[in-house]
This record gives sequence, C-alpha cells and structure tokens, in this order.
Amino acid sequence: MKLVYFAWVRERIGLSEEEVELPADVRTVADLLAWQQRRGERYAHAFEKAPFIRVALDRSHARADQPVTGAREIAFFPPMTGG
Amino acid sequence: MKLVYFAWVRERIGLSEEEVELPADVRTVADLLAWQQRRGERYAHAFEKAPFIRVALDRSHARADQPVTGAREIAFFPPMTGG
Amino acid sequence: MAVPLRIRVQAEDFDAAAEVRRLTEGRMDIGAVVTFTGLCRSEEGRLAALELEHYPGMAEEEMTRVAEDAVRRWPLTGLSVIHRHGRIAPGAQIVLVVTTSAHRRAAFEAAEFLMDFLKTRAPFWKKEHGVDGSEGGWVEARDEDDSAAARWTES
Amino acid sequence: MAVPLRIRVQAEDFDAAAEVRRLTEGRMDIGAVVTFTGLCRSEEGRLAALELEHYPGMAEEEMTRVAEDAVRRWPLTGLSVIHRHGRIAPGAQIVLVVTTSAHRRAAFEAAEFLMDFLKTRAPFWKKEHGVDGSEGGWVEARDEDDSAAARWTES
Repeated sequence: MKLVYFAWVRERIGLSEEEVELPADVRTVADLLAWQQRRGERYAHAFEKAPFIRVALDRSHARADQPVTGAREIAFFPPMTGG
Repeated sequence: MKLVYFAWVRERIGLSEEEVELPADVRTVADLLAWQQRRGERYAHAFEKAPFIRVALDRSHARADQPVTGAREIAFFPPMTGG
Repeated sequence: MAVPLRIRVQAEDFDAAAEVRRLTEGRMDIGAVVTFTGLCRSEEGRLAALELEHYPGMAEEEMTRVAEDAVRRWPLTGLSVIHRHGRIAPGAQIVLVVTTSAHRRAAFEAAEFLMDFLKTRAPFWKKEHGVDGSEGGWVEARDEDDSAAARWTES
Repeated sequence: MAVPLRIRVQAEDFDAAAEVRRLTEGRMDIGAVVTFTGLCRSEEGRLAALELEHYPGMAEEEMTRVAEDAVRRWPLTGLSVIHRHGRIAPGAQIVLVVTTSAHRRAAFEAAEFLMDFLKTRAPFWKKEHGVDGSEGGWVEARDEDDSAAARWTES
C-alpha cells in the first residue's frame, strides 16, 4: 500500500511517500492514524495532533470511521489552505 | 421650474423637458403627481399609474411626502431597469 | 487612506481587465478581486438590441452614492463601476462592477450589493428592439430586484 | 446541454479575460459573468513569496467534484476554475473562478460557493517565505473558512 504525505506532515516525517504493509488490525482511518503515531519519533511528531490530520483514500477525503481496506493510495495532510 | 421626463413617461407626454410655474397649492411630490394628472390627455395617460412613477428632486430620489419647494429640476420616470 | 472609486457612464464599450489592472497594479495588499459583467441577452433570438436611456448627471451621482455606501460597509481597497447607455447588441457588455479587498467575502458582498442597488436606484431604462423591426417596449422592473436590494437593509 | 466545465491546476500564470472570452464568445444567452481572482498579499511587506504545494491528481479531482456540485445547484451556462501551484510572489495571481449564467444571482452565488469549497476541500497548502530569507512556516487553516463553507449545507 502506498502512503503519501504533504506539507508539514511530509516535512516532519521526512518522506513524501513510502510503500508499507499494514498490520491486520488496522481497519479504519482512525486505526491507521493511531498506528502511524507508534512508528517512531518522526511519525510520533508528525501525528501528535492526529485529529487535525486529514486523510484521503485513493484521492477522496475520508472520515475517521471509514475502512482503509482495498485502498491503493492513502494520503495524509494538514487542513487545506489553498484558494 | 424645470420638469424632465424619461422612458415611457417621456414618450407618453411627448416631451423630454419643459419649464413650468407650479400652482401655489402644489407643495409635495404627491401634490405634484396629482397636478400632472390634471394637465390634459397626454399627462393623464402618462400619470395614470402615478404611484408607480418615481420622482427625483434635483437628481435625488424623493418620497411622496417630500416638499418640492426650492427644487430647480424635477424628474419623472418609471421604475429603473438598468444594470 | 481614501479608497479609489471610479464611476463612469459611457456609450463606449469597456475593458474589464484594464479596470482590474487600474485597481491592482503596484499594490501588494489586495487578496481578492471580484468582477461582475452584465451582458445583453438575445432572449431566444427575439431581440435585435437593447436601447439604454439614462438621466445624465443623476446616473453618475446615484452610482457614486451607492459606491460610497459600499465603501462605508465593507473594507474595500478599490471599486469601479461602469454603465453603458445607448444601443447595445445581444452578447455585448452593459455594466461592469469591480471590487477589490484584502479578503474575499468583502469583495463578493460589495459587488453583489452594488449590482442590487444599481438595478433599483441608478436611473437607467431598457427598451427592447425586436429582430422583426418592432419596438418591443420598455422592460418592466422586476419585484425580484427590489427584494434583492431590500436584503441589504442595515438592522 | 452539458455545461462547459474547465478545471486546471498549473504553475503558469492565467489570463482571466481569456477565460471569460472562452465561456462567453458567440453566446447570446448569458446575462451575467462573475470572476473571482485571488492574489498573493505581501502581509505588510513581510513576505517574499508564498509556496503552494498540492496533491497532483486529487487537486483536479476535488476541484471537479466541487464544480459539478455548483452546476447541479445553480443554472450556470459555464464555469472555469484555475489554481496555480509553486512559488508565487506578492501581487501575483493564485486562483481564478469564472461563472456565467442568464442571471446575476446564480453567477454570484456559484462563484462564492466554489471559492468557499476550494479553500476547504482542494488539497493545496501555502508556505510563507519571508523577505529576510526565513521560511515563515505553513499557513494555518482558518475556522472562518470552515464556517464559510458550512453555510452552503443543503437543508
């Protein structure tokens, strides 16, 4: 599964994308955010305000309770500031 | 005193402007509209829907109860349709 | 600092891009530019032209009053209003409003306010000319325009 | 008839007048054209530039979803949205929305709706670069933008 990062989430992790295998117990967006926090110092820092981080599944905004199963690309980013 | 007319008010009267002396008992915009209705067939036709006709005193929109005394130019026209 | 107001009544066509440049050039404090352009519609091919009559002098004065009102109500950095008169063909431009501000909400609201009040307060009247050579008569004012203007009443 | 939608994400600057021409040329059924242009502010001379990061692919898709929503809600005759990415200097253009319709209210409301939802749904992020060479950090999302978007909730 491909994970992609933007803005300060990308900067804090130090990666713009990576390929991962998700543990079997990571089923929803909320599970995924909690798992990210446990992946070491950089991830803990990037995801310390997990409720503020937005997630997109295959380029569509996703809610915390949405299942991640089957997604090919999952993106993590701060609230948007375009326009 | 100068009276000026626009749009279908102008067309019905057949004049775009005229100089008049107002009778002494014409004090307000409402008096003036009533007086115009009594000035012959063309005026009666132009002012038959007097409540719909707008009046401007010296180029400012005026209400029916406003006094006309002292005005140099009084304009009569239908509701506006610009923009 | 006085807000630049530009009010014009003219027979000639106008260039919205040039008006925008005039308000924005050399400035770094503008975040939002809204333009409204009103065009002449053919009404399903029925119209050959609209003829716009106006009250010279009062048209400019009334447009200025509405513009000054907008500047009092919203934090604008600039504002242009141009209204044409005379004969205008379908597809051609009739009216332009440009508002600029640091933020988008002020620019949008002020532009809508200006259009609503131009429609109901500026002394312009439209007469239709049909493609069959007929004079289609004077366009009637719409109640909708009065209620659009009424929603801006300050409480 | 399908409403022409034009959605672009690009590094290059854009020409609002050309976009308006593209939507209006040869048509006689359009009475109202609204444009919104978002510009980069210098924040009192503090900023050297904004850097706009975006999520390629999702940015276009999300802008298209918002545009299709606008077309469903208002009787538009056309719509263009262009959003730039990359480094943008104070005074330069960031975003453009153009809406056209027979009537002004639809064009105004749809343009405001598009801007409110681009701000809160399109995946773009602004980073500040200071004139002193510093990286000023990422611009924070404003609650005001969320409440601006919330007012369009269909009841």
